[in-house]
Formats: sequence, structure tokens, C-alpha cells
Amino acid sequence: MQRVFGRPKGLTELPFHYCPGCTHGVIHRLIGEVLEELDIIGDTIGVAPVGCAGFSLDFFACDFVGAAHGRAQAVATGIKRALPDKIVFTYQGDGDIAAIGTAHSIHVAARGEKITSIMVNNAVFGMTGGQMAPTTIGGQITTTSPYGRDCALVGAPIDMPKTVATLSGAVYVAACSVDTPKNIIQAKKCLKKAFQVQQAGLGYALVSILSTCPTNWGLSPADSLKWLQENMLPVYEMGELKMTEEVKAL
Amino acid sequence: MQRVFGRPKGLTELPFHYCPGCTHGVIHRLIGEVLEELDIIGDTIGVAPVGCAGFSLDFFACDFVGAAHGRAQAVATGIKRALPDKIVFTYQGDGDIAAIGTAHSIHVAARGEKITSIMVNNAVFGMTGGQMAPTTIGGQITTTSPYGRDCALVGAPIDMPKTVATLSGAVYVAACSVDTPKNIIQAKKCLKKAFQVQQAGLGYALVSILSTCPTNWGLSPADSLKWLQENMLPVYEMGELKMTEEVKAL
Amino acid sequence: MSKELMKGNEAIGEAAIRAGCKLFFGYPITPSTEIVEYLSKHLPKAGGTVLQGEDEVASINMCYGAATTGARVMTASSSPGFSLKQEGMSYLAAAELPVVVVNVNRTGPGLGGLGPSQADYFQCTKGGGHGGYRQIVLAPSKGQELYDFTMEAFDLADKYRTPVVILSDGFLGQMMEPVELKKRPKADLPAKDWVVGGCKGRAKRKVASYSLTNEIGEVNNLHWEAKFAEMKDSLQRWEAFHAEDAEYLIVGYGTCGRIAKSAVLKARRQGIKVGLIRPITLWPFPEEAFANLDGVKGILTVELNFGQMVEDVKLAVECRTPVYFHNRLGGMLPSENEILRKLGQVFDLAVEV
Amino acid sequence: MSKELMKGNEAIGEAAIRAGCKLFFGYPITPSTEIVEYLSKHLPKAGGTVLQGEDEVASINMCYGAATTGARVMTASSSPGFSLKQEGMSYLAAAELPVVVVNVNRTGPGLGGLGPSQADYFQCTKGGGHGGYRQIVLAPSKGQELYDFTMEAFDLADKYRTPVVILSDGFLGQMMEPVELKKRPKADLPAKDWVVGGCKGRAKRKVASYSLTNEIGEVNNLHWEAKFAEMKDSLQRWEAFHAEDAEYLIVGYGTCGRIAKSAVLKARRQGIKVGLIRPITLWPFPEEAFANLDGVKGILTVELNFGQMVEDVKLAVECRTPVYFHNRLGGMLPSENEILRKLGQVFDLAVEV
Amino acid sequence: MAKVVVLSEYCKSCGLCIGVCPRKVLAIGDKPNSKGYYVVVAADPDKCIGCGLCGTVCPDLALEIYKDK
Amino acid sequence: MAKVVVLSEYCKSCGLCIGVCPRKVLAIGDKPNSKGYYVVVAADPDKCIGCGLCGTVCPDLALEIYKDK
Amino acid sequence: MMDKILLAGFGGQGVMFIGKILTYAGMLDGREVCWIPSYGPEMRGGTANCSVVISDEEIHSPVIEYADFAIVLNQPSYDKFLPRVKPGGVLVANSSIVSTAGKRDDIEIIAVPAGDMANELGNVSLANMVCLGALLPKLTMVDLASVEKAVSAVVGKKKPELYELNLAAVRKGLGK
Amino acid sequence: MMDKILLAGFGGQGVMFIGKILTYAGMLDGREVCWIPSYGPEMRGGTANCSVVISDEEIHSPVIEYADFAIVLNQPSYDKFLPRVKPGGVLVANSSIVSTAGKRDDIEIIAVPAGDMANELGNVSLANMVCLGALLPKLTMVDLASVEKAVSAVVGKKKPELYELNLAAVRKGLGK
Ligand SMILES: Cc1ncc(C[n+]2csc(CCOP(=O)(O)OP(=O)(O)O)c2C)c(N)n1
Ligand SMILES: Cc1ncc(C[n+]2csc(CCOP(=O)(O)OP(=O)(O)O)c2C)c(N)n1
Ligand code: SF4
Ligand code: SF4
Ligand code: SF4
Ligand code: SF4
Repeated sequence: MQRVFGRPKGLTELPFHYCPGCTHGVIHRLIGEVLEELDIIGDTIGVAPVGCAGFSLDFFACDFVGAAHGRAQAVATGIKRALPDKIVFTYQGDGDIAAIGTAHSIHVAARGEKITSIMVNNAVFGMTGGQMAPTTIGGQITTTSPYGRDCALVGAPIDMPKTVATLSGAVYVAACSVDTPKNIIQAKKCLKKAFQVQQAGLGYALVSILSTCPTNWGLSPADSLKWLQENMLPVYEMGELKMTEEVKAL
Repeated sequence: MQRVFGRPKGLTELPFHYCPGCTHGVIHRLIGEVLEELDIIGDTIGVAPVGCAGFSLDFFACDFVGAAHGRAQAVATGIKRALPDKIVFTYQGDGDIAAIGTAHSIHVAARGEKITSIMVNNAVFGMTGGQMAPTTIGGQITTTSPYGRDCALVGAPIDMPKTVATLSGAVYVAACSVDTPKNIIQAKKCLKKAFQVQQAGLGYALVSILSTCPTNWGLSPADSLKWLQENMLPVYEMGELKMTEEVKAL
Repeated sequence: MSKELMKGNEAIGEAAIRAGCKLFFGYPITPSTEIVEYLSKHLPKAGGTVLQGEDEVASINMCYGAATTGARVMTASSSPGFSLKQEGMSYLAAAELPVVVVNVNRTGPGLGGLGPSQADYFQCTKGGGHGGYRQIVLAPSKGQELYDFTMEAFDLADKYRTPVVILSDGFLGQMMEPVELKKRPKADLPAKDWVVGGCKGRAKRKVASYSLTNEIGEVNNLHWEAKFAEMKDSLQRWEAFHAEDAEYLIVGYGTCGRIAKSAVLKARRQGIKVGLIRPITLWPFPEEAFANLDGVKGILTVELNFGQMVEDVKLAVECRTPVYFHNRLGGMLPSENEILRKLGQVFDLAVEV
Repeated sequence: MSKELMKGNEAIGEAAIRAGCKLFFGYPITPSTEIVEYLSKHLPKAGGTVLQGEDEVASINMCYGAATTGARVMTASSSPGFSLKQEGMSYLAAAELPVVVVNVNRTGPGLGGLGPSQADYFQCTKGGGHGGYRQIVLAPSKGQELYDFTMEAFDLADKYRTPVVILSDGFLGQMMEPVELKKRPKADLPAKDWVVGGCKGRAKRKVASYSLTNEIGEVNNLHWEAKFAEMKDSLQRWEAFHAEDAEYLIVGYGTCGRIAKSAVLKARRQGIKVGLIRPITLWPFPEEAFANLDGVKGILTVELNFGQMVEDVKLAVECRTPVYFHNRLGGMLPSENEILRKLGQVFDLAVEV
Repeated sequence: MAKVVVLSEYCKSCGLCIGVCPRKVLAIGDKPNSKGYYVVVAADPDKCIGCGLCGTVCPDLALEIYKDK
Repeated sequence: MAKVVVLSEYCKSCGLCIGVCPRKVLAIGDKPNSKGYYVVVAADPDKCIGCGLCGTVCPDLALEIYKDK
Repeated sequence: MMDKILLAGFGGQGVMFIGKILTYAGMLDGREVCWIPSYGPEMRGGTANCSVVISDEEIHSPVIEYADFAIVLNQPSYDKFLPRVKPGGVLVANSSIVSTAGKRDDIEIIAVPAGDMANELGNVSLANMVCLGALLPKLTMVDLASVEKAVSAVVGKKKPELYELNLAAVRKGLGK
Repeated sequence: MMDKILLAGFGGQGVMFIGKILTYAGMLDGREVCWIPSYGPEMRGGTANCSVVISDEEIHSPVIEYADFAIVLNQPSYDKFLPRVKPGGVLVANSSIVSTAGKRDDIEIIAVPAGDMANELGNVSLANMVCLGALLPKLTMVDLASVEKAVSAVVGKKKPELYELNLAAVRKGLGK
């Protein structure tokens, strides 16, 4: 018999340190597969900021740089400008990319920085224990919205990909989810395209992925998927939100 | 004979310190008139960050706070949260609002902070001597784009109001210009509405205004207006870009 | 009065509410997060507002804005987040705005770890932001002090129109101890006749921090210099623990200060005359505590860093007695025995641990 | 070799290009702006890249990224902007990344003014970011040194894998002086076997600054502590100007240092034995310059701040001779006569100005 | 009847008002104000129709317009 | 013929694979791994059709799937 | 007098909880108390531990170099904390899942099949309370009465049935 | 020997330019030189000034407390810098727009109708060069030849006609 499914070469052998059922791991696998399939493991530098994925430096088989919270895209910009022929990607949480990293998220897109960003949206600050994020859903209870997020006071959740899509240097913006096998397969396609956009030097590519945080949501892994489907999917626009003609032609 | 035009009560008697022909002054007048007409001089706190308008603290007749470069909206948020019944506005350059202040520009809009922001877009960093701003036009020569802004390397200019308009807490977003009497009158209407939106407590309002910088553009005041018309107007979308139903009903 | 068992961070939050803090702006960061979490739960009930900023820069500038209105306002963070606030701290000092800022020091530099550290001592007391301003820095060493000093910080901030830093650490912040929720007597504070809020019925006001010319800059700086000098003269505070007859002094603050007390007691039980100076104000540094060093044969400074306060100790001691240094790093803490051992070693004493 | 007349800021830019700097990330701020402007014009011609960050935080983190690849990289700013970079500075130090950072000190705190100042001394040498890291700080005092030290800064950064700060001020940055555009001899530097760039043909690498546990944190910090100690031992540098037989020493760096030279010469002409110690490395502070104070009756430290380096002077002098202080603030400069007058006053000397 | 009044200490001689005046009332004068700007003058005052265009574009509020009501 | 293999040291017992398996092959086992997780086992191994759904949803790459080709 | 107690186990085994109960118990008895969690960016679900100091005088150093008492609920905790008990001290191990093969002669090791005993009470997650009960007779600063008060204070008000269950576990551990 | 020169006027009057010419002149003559602009967030179009030091030995303090020479091109500059010339020094004023009514007896004040003279050359903006010419004979560290070299170096290459014009103005100021 032949192995038809297993660990991709884009990942190291190290077991993930994520909580049981946390879909950060699924996204890791997809990226690992893309790196392998595009044969770019040896030419890629990943950047991880702080957050649950902050220690993912060890999980990917490519070179990796750890950045300060929110700074992955600025750091990636520095790397890409120094090494324009290499592939550079960032792996960031929603807090990272849509709270403290907002300015960089906007400006890499405005500049058309030739990097790929992956935003893992789990509607909370995971690593610090489940505080409200800009992406927290209306009414959602977190440790800093103990009475439920009050959109009248703090605004409705940000749909970051939509905002980023308004910027001319963002040539590919996709919003996916990893709640079902079907969506997982779709997410992989988007991820792959986001790396191909970079290989072709077309501009900035962002893939946002809805992900679970069973620990901070206080739900079982299975219930977390359900919660995502019921609460996040209706709020966040899904699909390939933006594709320039050049990207379509890829 | 009766005075039919002159200095509004919303301004102090102090002559402006702006360069000859700089349209910062026109915008000041419009705001001064709005403050007077809405009878809110005594209830308003303005916030000016650093930039050519950084010393405008002295020019308006209302209370004023000087903020660090880029921080006007965060400071205004603090003031408004402390004094929800007062009128709070920010007067910011394009560098301030679209470069260093980007994160705050996005998040006041996301939160629907009940303040009014005025963005004066002159396509350069004026006060520091005419460096490239995120709003600098493609090909435009500045001291940090001495060979003309190369959009392939640094991206095309940001149309900040359009990006801000994607955020749900931004209920009124307008883009104006003060290059002609007609546009000046239109700008005043938008400014007035932006303050009325705040009086009605509806959410965040942003008015972007194209303005000249004869000094750093190296043009006469009259030629500056022409340059604005020929180079900026085609790039930046004009008009009331976003108005919620509630704002329309005002 | 009955006591409540609370985490250090929670004690800070509760003290703020009872001190009349009406606004809190902050961005979560371990190990300070319980402060914003506690306040998110309790401040709204007390009529106040908690707003999570989009980052630390936003948060400190929201504090700046709120403080210009005269409202009592606080923020809290931990080392990397505190670094991001440094421009804001400088602006607060320059605009003379009363804001209470908590730094729950974790170990660095860079991302570092979450363990306790005192490596932000210089950052709080000397460096930090640009422009050479000074700010009051209070160093609590237990739950009750976290509570008391936070309360007092609001009064000090208002009295001197200055930011006040509470320098805590991850150990103090996470530790649960019983805290007596005292009421603070109303302080006699100057009227806030400088705040903005609409100029109806009075002349317009402005709050800002620029100097149009060098000449104005000099005048402004001379004003600040005088104010800092006044604060330095009137605010020094410390705890002297068995220091009267001490032949050897330990100097330590915060977590190190309280651990050192156990070392002092243990040494005393062995007949060794050890005492402790525990600085409470880190700025102004309590130089006065070292005015009389008669009979003191030597000093051992204990810190969780590469050696920072030890410089202030040396400057205060003015070479009248030798000053030694002991440290632990990276989130580790010294034990009382370790301190004792070091004491024995540098002063050539027979100690039993 | 012929000289070029250039502004101090331009000299920095030119030196960077000739030192092989390939990337510059910065955000304009007076009075540092000519650096980014000069490089925008000239670095692309030399095959390099200038990118204006969206702010200072972005810029320093872009530097961080570029440095992980081994490229020579620089940024420049001025006091408020430098404050915003402090988290980044701490990360650079922790990840041990060679980056040259220019701070053209202007007067603060807060927005302040554009005049020269030395109020960021502590911020550069001690405080700044969190975590108690140390970084090399070079203090040029004229155009030629701005050029020379900038070149050298790149070598030092690579040699020690550390950020290096050039602490200039608005006066030095704007002043035009002739500069000899020397070529720097190729330094013998360690191989950059730690850089990222794609792991093809080798094991994967990572560059980061976290400590998963306190135990790891301690190990990391001990490593840094040892490295800082080594730098402290081997890097101290200063200029001694008529110091051999001096009875009175002035200590001043940068702009104050050069003004003080005129004061020294004027005093000497009056037969008063005055000398100058001009620290060139502010960190490590040149303690060795004060090893021999025989015959020195007193020291006068001159600074453009409330008194910062004077603490390092006192620590170095160890009470062997009295240390006095003179300052100007807010963008103002002392004249040579003013320094002389102060010298006469504190040491009770008859000076003619 | 309409009248335009120049507040000389405010005028910076930018000339923008001159360009918009439909009746060519205004011109750069030959007397500098205390700051050295050659301020605008109503060279042909009687032609003014009080349309207000000059004031609308003046960045320095150097113009007042009076009208019979 | 298909086979699912559980790499026990990777499994965290989250159970997601169990939910998606169309043939109910998998179940939580009764032996903890070195970290204390009761790892999933192929309770009914012969039913496996090698569809790969379990592997697709497994966040920890604890499953390998083998097939005859 | 001062009891320094280390408590360790997997996340989810209720280590922090028994720490807090002990601390409350001390406080309600008028003692000085101090509870310190371990804290790190460790994998969630990893080992958790906390320490408790209960004393009749002010607690200066809360750092426990060597503990008087320890409760360890799983194997890694046993291996890690065995050397941290001071000679003459007492260690309680949940022998349902901990092998106390690694031994020390200078301390007392109490092996309690707490998991099984908790199971008998219908809830394996009460193992922590069983161990607490087993340690109680050794402690000098708290006793059953104060633990009862503490459990009542912490969970009693809201969930009386939980109070009963927890105390049953404690008593079972105590052998009562 | 050391010439300390202050130069002041409106922005746009070319104050910085003559400062740079003097500095270049000194450098091309092998002197030590130093040029320092004033710098402030002042209103654009306000007063600008710079100082130049030319010396045959190293210039340590570039700060000019009292100047040996000054050129002032407008009234505010005259008023501001008159007291900053040291006794025995020389001040050149553009008397076309500067009233030298405020006097000092201990310095030499040279009133040159530089604006008018420049107008005669067809360009009022050459007033700065006229004043420079008027000061030249008083300077110890630079002379006409070196100024010629400097103007040539600064503007000569690109715009020969500008070179001629500037030098004509200097010569006119010199009275040649
Ligand atoms: C400057 C700074 N501020 C705050 C933090 C604390 N912090 C670390 S990660 C994080 C947010 C984590 O949320 P997210 O980015 O959504 O990632 P997740 O953990 O949910 O995967 C925060 C606030 C920090 N490390 N540095
Ligand atoms: C932290 C910080 N960075 C940079 C600066 C320098 N600075 C002051 S204003 C400004 C930009 C001015 O441009 P803009 O906001 O567009 O306003 P304008 O002057 O054009 O009206 C800059 C870069 C500063 N004061 N503080
Ligand atoms: S805390 Fe949430 S996001 Fe982080 S690893 Fe656990 S489940 Fe995943
Ligand atoms: S520099 Fe430009 S924006 Fe600033 S006042 Fe002058 S013309 Fe206006
Ligand atoms: S009011 Fe109209 S007509 Fe009169 S001067 Fe102004 S623009 Fe001309
Ligand atoms: S527009 Fe105003 S400032 Fe300009 S010339 Fe006319 S009156 Fe003067």
C-alpha cells in the first residue's frame, strides 16, 4: 500500500503545540503542502509574529523569522526588499493583523508589497487568553467583553480582507474557512494561488481564514466548528474577494 | 452697508502662519463658519496633530488639544469618551492620517467613534519640507521621490476615504476640494454635515479635502490650484462617498 | 476591615475604580491582562468606560486625550507594550497630564518570556521616551501595596500634573494575597483649571507640548526642570527594615525587596546584623535613605536585571561604603537563601542557609 | 584627498552608501530628514533601496527584517520618532541583529522643538526599550566624524551582531563642513552564518527572540550579559584634549564636546590648565578615561539636558574628584565663554571671557 | 452697492483673489505690510458687485465684503 | 483496500476525525499517549475506504492514509 | 509556623483550584496567605502548577525553593517536583496514574489512588480534592474545618451540590 | 585668524546662498569652514538666517555668540542682529529696505542700497550678492578670487549666465 495522505515536506516533524482541536494546525498543514507542491521550501522565508502561532517558527520546514506582535508584514517587507527573488510569507492572527498590525496591513497592500499574508481569524486574542479582538462577533462574550461585544460602543467586527481589497496593490484577496473538508480544500486552493501570485511578482496577496479557538471559546472542538459556522460565517464575506486580471490569468 | 463676508466667530483674530496661497487657510475658514453656524464654538474641542496645521491650535476659537504626529484620532477618542456630550473634531494632514496615523484612521471608523475628522490632502508631507506621502501622485517629484513616485516600487497613492468607507462605523465619508469657489462651497456643505452627524450621534464622519502646498510643490498659488486640478482630481474620487440612511435623513 | 483574596493585577483594577478612575484604555498583554479584564467587568458598573485600543500607541494617546478633560484615567501594559508607549509617555510628561500607567515588567529584551523581571527600571526611571523628562515611579511589593499605591498614584498624578508609573512584575501581578480594600482619604488637590471641555463662558484653552523657538523651549524646559527638582525633593519614599543598626544593607525593591526581607530575618536569627532599604519611589530614587550610613560595612543590591538600580544606589552612597550586586535573570527569582549566600560571600561572613 | 562640503546629515547618508548599506527604511522627521532625502537620491544609484515606512514602527521593523538576511541596513529619525522605535530596538538587541540607527536628537520632551539637545542620552544608553539590553552608542561631534563613525557603525554592528546608535543632534545634522570621503579599510568580520534566505542546501534557520521558559530566559540573558560585558571591556573610546596635565577637566560629547574645546583653548591661553574628555562611545561609557585623575582638582560636565551623562561621569570617577554640572536646554547652546564662566565660578578661578 | 475691504495685515499677496474676481476689481498693490507682503488693493473699487468670490478663495481672511441690504 | 494509521504521539484526542468519518472507522481509544491524551484508534479498520476526510480535518497530522494503487 | 505547599498536575486536573481552596482556608482562619501560579507560554493542556504559602506571620518571600508539602497529580509533576520537597516533608501522589517508583527516603510519600477513589464518588475530576484530603492531617496551618469554610466560600453559595461533592472527596482522602 | 559671519534676511532673499558661497570660498582656499543654518518651525516666508565661520585653524565651537561681520537684508534682521556684532565689527545692511536708524558707534555699519543696485542689474534678487561684495574687503579669510571660484563651483557648471550675473552683483557691491 502506498501513503496517500500524511505529513507534507513543508512541515518539520515537530508536533504542534496548539490546543486539541485548534484549526491553526489544519492551516499549517495546508501551507506545508503548498510549499511542497510549489517546490519552494528552500526558497521561502516565513515570518511569524506573536500570538498562538508565534512559535510556528519551528513547525515549518523553511527559514523563519519571529517578529514582534503586529509587525510581521513590516518585517516581511524588509526581508523581501533585501531578497526580492525569495518567497516571503507572514502567518498572523486576526489580532495581529487587524489590531496592532493595522497600519502595516493597509500599507503592504497599498504598496503592493510582493509578499503573501495569511490571517487566521478566530475572533479572539488566543494566546493572551481570549480577549476581544477587532474581529470578535457582536454579542460574543470574551474576557474583555464580559457582557458580550457591544457594537454600539466598540463597533461591529472588522472584515479586514474587504478593507484591504480597496487598496490597489492588493492583487489577490481571499476569505476562506477550515470548518469543513470542502472549505479546507477551498482554502488550500486560495493559499496556493496566493503563493503563485508572489511567484509571478504581481503584488500583495492576502488570505484570511476563519479558524476555531476551542480553548478560549470554551467549547469542544466539534462545537467550535459549529459555532464558527453559525456565528462567523454569516458575518464575514467568503470567497475570492479580489483578483486582478493578471491574477485571473495565472 | 452691511458686512456680508468676513471672519467667522469660529476663528480667533490671529493671522494664519501658513504660506501665501496655501489652502489650509480656506479650510480653516470653512470650519470656523461651521462652528459658528451650528453654534458649537463653546462646546467643541479640536485636536491638531503635528504637521503644517499643528499650530492651528491658536487659530480656532474653541478649546484645542495638540497631539503627537498621527495620534489626533486616538486623542480625540479619549476626549470624546470622557466627554460624550461635547463635539470633538480632528484636523489632520494626509501624512498624519494616511501614513503614521493609519491604524487610528481605520479603527475610529471601525468603532464608529462619534467624532469628526478632517483630512487635508496636499499630496506631500508639508511641514517637514515636502517628502513623499502615501497620497503623493504617481510620477510626482518630492524630496524623497526625487525621480518621481514609482508606483511599481512604492504603490499607487492611497485613496484613504474609500478605504475608510468600507468600515461599518464610518457613517459619513466625503471627499472634496477647495480649488474653486464652487468646490469650496461644496466642501463647506460636507464639513457642516460631518459635524451634524456628530451632533446626532450617528457615528464617525470623515471629510477629505484636496488642498495645495505651493511651497513644497514649487509652484505659485495659482499654478498650484491648476496642478491640483490636473493631477489630484483625476486620481481621487470626489463626492459624498458614503452616507448611511440615517445620515441622509438628517 | 475584611480582606479580599485577589490577584495583584485585580488589586490594581479595584484600587483604580475606588480612586475614581473613570476611563481605562489598554491593549492586552501577558502578564498584565487581568487588569483590563477586571476593569472590563467592573468599571462599567461604576459608571466608567473601558476601551480596548487597537494597540498600545492608540491606548496611551487615548489616555492623553481623556486626561486633557480632567478625568482620571489609567492604562496598563507589560514590557514590549510599555516600550510602544514611550513617545506617548514623553508627550504626557511635556503636556503635564495626570495619567496612571502600569507596567507589569516581564522578562526581555525582545519578545522574551512572561516571567518576572526588573529590567525596565532604567526605562521607567531614566530613559524610555525622548526628551529627558522624569516621572514618578512607584514600586509595590505585595498585594496590599499594589492596591494602596495605585490609589495614591491618582492623587500624585493630579497633584503634580504628571504621569505616574506603577512598576510591578508578572510575579506580583499573578500572585493572590489578601487585600484590605481601604478607602483613600480625599486628598487636597489643586483645581484642574487647565482642562479642555468647551470654552463656553470662559477663555479658550489649549493643551499641547510644542516650543516654537529655542528660547521658548528653554523656558519650558526650565519650568520642567524646576518641577522635577521639586518632586525629587518632596517625594522620596522607602521602607527601612531592620536598618537602624545594620552592618550590612540589602537594597531591593518590589519582588526582590520582599524576598530580601526573609533573608534579613534569617540573617538576624544567625546574629548577623543585616538590614534592608526597599525603595518605594524608584523615581525619585530615595537618596535620603542613604544619608546616614554610620556603621554600615557594605551594601548588596539585588535586582532582576543586568544591574540598573545599583547605579542609583552608588550615586546615593557616594563611595561611603562598598556596593555589591546580585541578580537573577530571564524570569528566575532569587531565593532568600541565595541572597544570604551571596551576602556571606561578598562580605566574607559565615552564613547558614 | 579632496573634501566635500556637506551637511552633517548628508555625510551620514554618503558614509552609509560607501559602507555598503543596501537598504534604508525611514520616516521623515526634522531635523533628520536630509538623511532619507539624500539617500533617496543617491542610494538607488548605488544599487540600494530606500523605502519610506508608513511610520517609525514600520521602519524599524523593516530594518529588523532586512537585517535577518544579512544585508547592511540603516534607519534614521529624531527624538519622538526614535521613541516609537524603542520596542523595535529591544527586539533588534535580543535577536542580535546588526542595524545602524541614527537619532538626530532634537529638544523635547513631547513635541518640543527642533533645536539641538542631548536629552536622549539616557534613552540611548540605558533606557529606551524594555528588557535592559545595551547597544553601542557613538557620539560624533563634527562632519568628518559623522561620516567616519557611520562607516564604522556598520562594521561594529556586524562584528557584535548588535544595533548601533549614532547619536547626533539638529545642530550637527544641519551644519555644513568639509568632509573627506575616505574609504574604510575592509574589516575582518565574522561570517554571517545565521542569516535567513531560503534553506536550500542547508538546515533551516530561524531568527527570533523568545524564551519559552524562565530557565531558557535565564540562559539567554546570561548570554547577553556576557556579550554586553565584552563590549564594555573592548569598546570604550574617547578623545582626550589637553587632558594630560589638566587640573580641571571638562566632560562633554557631540556639540558640547566641540564647543568645550574652544573653552579649553581659551582657558589655556589664560594659563589655566583645563582639559577635555570627550566621550565618543556613550555606551559603553569610557570609564577608562577617568582611570587616572592625578592632579585633577575637579570636573565640569556640560550637557544639553537636565543632567544625564553626569551620572556616568560620577560613577566612573568614584568620588576621586568633585563633579559639577552645566547645561543649556530647549535647543539653546552654551558658548565657549559661558562654559568658561561656569568653570571659573565652580572652581573659583579668575577667568576672562 | 458693494464694497471689498482688504485687511492688509492678513494679506499675503498670494493673488488668488485677483484670479477669481469677475470684475477685475483687485490688484497687487505697491505697499508692503509689516511682514513685507505687497498686499492686494481694490484697484477699481466701484466695479465690485459683492459677489464674494474673492473672499471665498482667500486663504487668509484678508477680505471683507460689504453690501447694501 | 485502504488503511488509516494513527500516529499516537501527534494525536490530541480532539475527536474531529471521528465526526467526519463516513464509515465510523475511528473512535477515542483507552490508552493515553506520553502527554496523557487518549488517542484515537481505528476501531473498525476494515471499513476504511481511504477517503481522507479524517486527515483533512485533523489539526495535528496524526493520521496517515494508505491505499492500494 | 509556615506551610509551603507545591501543587502540580495536568491542566484540567484542578491544581489551581485546590491551591485556591488552601489559600482561602488559610485566610478564613486568619492566617497570612499567598498563592502563586506558574506562568508560561507553554502548550495549553501542559503541566500546570502553583504554590501556596500559609503562615502565622507576614509572608515576605513567597518563593518556594523547597516545599514542606506537595501534591502531584500526574507523572511529569511527580518527576519534576519530587526533588523540590525538603527533607522531612510530605508528598501526596495520585497513584492511580502516578508511579512512585522514583523514591526518596528522607521524605514521606503518600500514594493515594485518588483517581480511583474519585471515580467511586462518580467523578474522576475530584482526584485533586481526594489528594487534598490526604495531605490535610499533615498541614500545620489549616484543617478540615477551615477547608470546609473555604469550599463553602468558593463554590458553596452558587452550587451547594458541588460543595457536598468536593467535601466528600476531601473526607474520602482524609480517610473519614 | 577667524571670520565669524552672520547673514540674515527674509526667506527667498538668498541668505542661505551667500552663506554657502562664503563657505565654499573659504574651503576652496584651504580654510577650515563651517556653515550653520538657523532652524525652526517658523512661518515659511519668515526670517531666515545662517552663520558662517572661516578660519585658518580647526573650528571647534561653531557657535557665534558675537559676530565679526554681518549682512542683513531686511529690517527685522537688522533689529535682531545689530546687537550681535562684536565691537569693532562690520555690518552691511541692504539700505534699500532697511532703515539703519538704530545705530551703534562701536561697529562699522555699511549701508548699501543693494536692492536698487541689484535692480540696476535687472534682478532685485541679486541684492544678497551686492551686499556680499560690499562686505568682501573687510573679510580676512576670503577675497574676490575665492568668491569667484566658489560661485563658479556652485552655479558655474550648469548655468554660466548665472555665474556672470552673480559676479557682476558682487563686483558692483565691491565698487568695482
Ligand atoms: C506589543 C505587544 N502587545 C501585546 C502583546 C500580547 N499579545 C501577544 S499575542 C496577542 C494577540 C493574539 O491574538 P491573535 O493575533 O489573534 O492570534 P491568536 O493567538 O488568536 O492566534 C497579544 C495581544 C505583545 N506580545 N506585544
Ligand atoms: C513621530 C513623529 N514622526 C515624524 C514627525 C515629523 N513630521 C511632522 S509633521 C509630518 C508630516 C506632515 O505632513 P501632513 O500630515 O500631510 O501635514 P502637512 O504638513 O502637509 O499639512 C512629519 C513627518 C513627527 N513630528 N513625529
Ligand atoms: S488558545 Fe485558541 S488559537 Fe491558541 S492554540 Fe489554543 S485553541 Fe488554538
Ligand atoms: S508648507 Fe505647504 S501645506 Fe505647509 S503651510 Fe506651506 S504651503 Fe501650506
Ligand atoms: S466681491 Fe466679487 S466683484 Fe467684489 S472684489 Fe470680490 S470677487 Fe470681485
Ligand atoms: S487671496 Fe487673500 S491673501 Fe491672497 S492676495 Fe488676495 S487678499 Fe491677499
